[in-house]
Amino acid sequence: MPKYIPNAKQYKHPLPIHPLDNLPPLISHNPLSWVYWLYKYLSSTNQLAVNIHVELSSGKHITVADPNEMLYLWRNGFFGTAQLSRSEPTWRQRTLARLGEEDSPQALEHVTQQRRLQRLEFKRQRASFEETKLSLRRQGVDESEILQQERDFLKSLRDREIQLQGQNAVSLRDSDIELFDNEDKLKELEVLELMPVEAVFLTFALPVLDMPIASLLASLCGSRPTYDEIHELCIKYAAYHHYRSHGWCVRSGIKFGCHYLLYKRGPPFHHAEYGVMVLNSEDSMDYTFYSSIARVLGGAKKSFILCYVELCESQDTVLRHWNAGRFDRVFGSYKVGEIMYRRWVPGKNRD
Amino acid sequence: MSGAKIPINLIRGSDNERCGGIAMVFNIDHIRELRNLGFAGILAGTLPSAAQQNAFLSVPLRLMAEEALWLVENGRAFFIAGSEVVIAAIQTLSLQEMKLAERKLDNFFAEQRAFKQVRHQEKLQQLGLSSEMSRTSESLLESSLFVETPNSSDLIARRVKANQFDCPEIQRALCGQLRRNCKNPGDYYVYKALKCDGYYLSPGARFGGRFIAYPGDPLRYHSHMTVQPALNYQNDPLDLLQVVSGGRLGTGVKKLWVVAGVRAQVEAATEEAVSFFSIEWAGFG
Amino acid sequence: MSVGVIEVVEDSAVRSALVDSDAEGDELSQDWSHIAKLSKSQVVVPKRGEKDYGPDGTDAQELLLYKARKAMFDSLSDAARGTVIKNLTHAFYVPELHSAFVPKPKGSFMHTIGKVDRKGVCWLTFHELVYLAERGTITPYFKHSERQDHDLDPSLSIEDLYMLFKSPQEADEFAVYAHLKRLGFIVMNSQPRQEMTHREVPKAIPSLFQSFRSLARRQFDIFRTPTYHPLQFHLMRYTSSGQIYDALSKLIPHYVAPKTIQDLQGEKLLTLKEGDSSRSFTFDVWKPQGSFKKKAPGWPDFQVLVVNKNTKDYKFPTYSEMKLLFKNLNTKVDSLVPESLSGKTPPEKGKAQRQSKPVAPHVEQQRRLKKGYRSFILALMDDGLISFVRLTESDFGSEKVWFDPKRSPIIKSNSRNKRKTSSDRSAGK
Amino acid sequence: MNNSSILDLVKTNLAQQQLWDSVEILKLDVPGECWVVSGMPPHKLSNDDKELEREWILPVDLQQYRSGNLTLEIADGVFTTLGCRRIVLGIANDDGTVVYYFMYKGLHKPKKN
Repeated sequence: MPKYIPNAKQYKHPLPIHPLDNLPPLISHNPLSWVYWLYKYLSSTNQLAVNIHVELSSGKHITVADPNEMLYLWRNGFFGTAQLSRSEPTWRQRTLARLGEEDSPQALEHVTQQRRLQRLEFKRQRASFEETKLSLRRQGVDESEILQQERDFLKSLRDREIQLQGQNAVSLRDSDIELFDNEDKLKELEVLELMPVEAVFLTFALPVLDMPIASLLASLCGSRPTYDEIHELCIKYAAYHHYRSHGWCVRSGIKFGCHYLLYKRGPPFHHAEYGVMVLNSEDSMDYTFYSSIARVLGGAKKSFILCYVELCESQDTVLRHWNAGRFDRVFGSYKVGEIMYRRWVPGKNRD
Repeated sequence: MSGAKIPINLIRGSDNERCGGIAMVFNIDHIRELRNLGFAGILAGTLPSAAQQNAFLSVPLRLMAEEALWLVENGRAFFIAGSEVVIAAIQTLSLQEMKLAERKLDNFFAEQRAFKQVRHQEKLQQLGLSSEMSRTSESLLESSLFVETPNSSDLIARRVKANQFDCPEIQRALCGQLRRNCKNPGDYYVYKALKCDGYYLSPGARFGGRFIAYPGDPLRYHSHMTVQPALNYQNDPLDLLQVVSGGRLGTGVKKLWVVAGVRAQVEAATEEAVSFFSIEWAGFG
Repeated sequence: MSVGVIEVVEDSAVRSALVDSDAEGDELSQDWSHIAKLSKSQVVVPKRGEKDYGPDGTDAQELLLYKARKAMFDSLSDAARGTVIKNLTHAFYVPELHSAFVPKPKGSFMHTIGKVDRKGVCWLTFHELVYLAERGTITPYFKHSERQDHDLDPSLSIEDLYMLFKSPQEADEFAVYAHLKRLGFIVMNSQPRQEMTHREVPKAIPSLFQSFRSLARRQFDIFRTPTYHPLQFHLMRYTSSGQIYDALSKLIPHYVAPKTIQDLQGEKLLTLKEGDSSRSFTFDVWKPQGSFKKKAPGWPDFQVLVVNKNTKDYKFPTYSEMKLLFKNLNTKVDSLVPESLSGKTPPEKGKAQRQSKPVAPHVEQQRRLKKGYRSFILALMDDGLISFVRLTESDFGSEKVWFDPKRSPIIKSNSRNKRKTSSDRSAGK
Repeated sequence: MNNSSILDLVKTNLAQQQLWDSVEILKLDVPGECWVVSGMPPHKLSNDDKELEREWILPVDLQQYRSGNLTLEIADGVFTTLGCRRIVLGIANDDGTVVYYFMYKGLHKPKKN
């Protein structure tokens, strides 16, 4: 059983670049302490000792494979998504548990799976009751009698559910043999994938990945792109950088049908409170676009932010900066503004 | 089943050809008839007996442009349009007709009086009092007579008869104007195909779609689908982010998220020109 | 024969269910047996179960459907519009003016509806006329221009009134008007912008300096160039995460929402110069209140823009349009600016100013982010169903949410051994 | 519609995160480089299913920097080629996650429960 580490300690740093927080104390009446402080100050750097290695495949998949580096990116700002887990890399632990290899506590995904299976079973029961109900109706049985039967049935379902909780099983597939290498050790299948905007942030804004920004962007948008080819990346990055640099933990919003989710500090601390859709300032979508996202986010108790990104320079200027490698000027040409979209219920706004 | 055609009013002011108009029905019997034909519509007027809420409304019934077009094109209804119908009817109103209206009101009052007197006398008899009507109670009775503001118009009904709105050229022109004014013309083909399958359809913007489809009368049945605005079958890419939010929306409320593609080249499209796909969350991932 | 009534004593349980009814459920759900309880005629509606999945061809289902429809149509037929002679109020529609007058106005509607002229005649806008006629509060007639006496002016039906709408847009706006009126809101047509500005008697005239300052701030915001450079980590040393964030946050410029009355007035000055007159609001809306005065209504609580989403010329407002609408907004100040910043505004009439306790800065920040600043209501007409959306100007760029160990309550408990943890880390490295 | 770049991502995800059996990649005989993944889910995916059967997954790329290219015409082509009543859209996001959605040809009734 690993020692419990409180979140605040485990995720002490909000960014993978750490401040110089081990400087010696400065004592005003002791000039020697000033010299020592200055020495420590000048000899320290915020830079990582070794940058994190990334692989680029099919143009846009940017992955980190080293388990320690994966963990570092996750623990220092919650960057990237482990491909076989929901966010944090847990596949290895989960797989060992599933195959009965290790006596580790069940990972979250496994529990969820069990619950889903149980729910499916109950739905199956429910369906068969519906058929009974139909045949009762066909026989002309009184509606109140049917209603009573339905109540009894629902009660029996609930009882069973309580009974079933806590049960679980180990499953094994033929293909699981292939998961182990010659020395009978579990292969490291899981990699951490970075969203392109995350990778840009971790090369251009913070020197964390071992890749030059120019080659990363060339790989994402082509080597001599037109403005149209860089536009979407530019507005998405401008929005990403905007929220990241104001302290938010920004992660993909795909599961809620939007571009980004904003977390305060990070997923272990808070639920995401905001779902962000990045739009051009002149965009006007069909109303169903707004209403369906608003309903999904509303159902998850998240506020819906329309993040508008406006280009303040000409497209040619931006492209010139891009080609000159002045990406600070490229991204600095965009201005960000926000509108919060909320359903308004008149009856609840009367007093 | 096939009775007389139902008049549908297009609310759009006078001589306003550039705007299509809002399709409305004002007669309760017509609304009942529409319901039996599979058109629920949306009631839009204040219900006088409960005038401080919005859940239960009264006449007029508002129809979607697609519903109105379907009804007219299938010979179930015809359009009446333009405020000049009312103005002209009033300007040509003869003294005789005014007198007729007055007499009608008098008759209505007489009926009420008779009814109330009987009720009054019954009450007095129960109390064992003389059944003579006193002067005060008579004036009380007079002031309690009810004056109704009717839903549908005698003026327009007369005018419609004279004007013969229900002729093919006028109806075709009005249909054309209505269609041209729709935001997404493909939606009409989608509507027709769903109608043909027996669905009751309601406007769906609140729920993230163009239509909500019910397998029967919405009074008794849950809706089955949220239907998206029509896509161009060949050219419009499916917006995957919308698939995600649509699918998620449906899971909670047992509705499928339906996309429909309309083939581009068919102008006078038939039902076969629409392809439907139903999407829902797969339950994992 | 049964007769509708103007006011109904409403069963409180049903009533509360009805008020919430626009809290959009999953679908349209109309159980007319509720409303039958409200009608005086007391149609006996059999209690019935929930909706079914779909038609299954059984007689039982057919019967349930029959009963549901009967309940609905009985309620519609039983609720006749109109009034008893004692309360009869005539209104005459004047086609040339597209409004109506009530020669002998009476009734409580006068508190919030109509304008009385010097002769004591009450003038109604067309929306007001149709709304009152639908309720049965007034009885509408058509005014012949050439006739002096009213005897030969024909009465109008609801159908006639609807046909007299000038455009589909006007009819849609009426639907929104009536929806809000039924809930007790006070609704007036928004004034065109020019009139608005002269009505805008400033509560606190901004000093020249203040407006200059807010103007300068805006200009600074526009021309701010990022000092950011990728090489900074080789040249500079950051001793706190806050410094790193500060450096990063200079790259992307952002819109700054006006946050104080001075900011707002500064922006108004700018807007007047720009002189934009595009999209403006449809309605000014006040929350239900007994003390309302038509002549001195005060600032509205909300402003509403009505659009029909299914017509060709509809467009959901773009960001540029929204920004203009915010500039044109004229609503109560305390709904513009979060409480913490609007402390200087004069207290609302009839409302005692709340004594606010000091709140932790991060809680206050949370409130600013959640609440946002100026907002307006978009009413979307979808073939008879109205969706209301509140669009609020937000400003994430003016807030720094990176965690500060001194502020966060989670960290606070550990702050004593902060030094220890950092030395632990360096030892472990 | 060329979806070759995300095939492995979806295949590995099905086999190792969703624990499907005998997962394979197949090229479809439709215009463009269109591939599908097939496999056996660990349990019935829907109560309306009669039995556990082989499922067809169409990997699609959700690129937030480019508009998609799955038209309904292409989807129709996939249905016709496979001759099945439903496919599963495996939507790969650019953070490496995959989400799965059923797509039925025509109007499908929702689950009763």
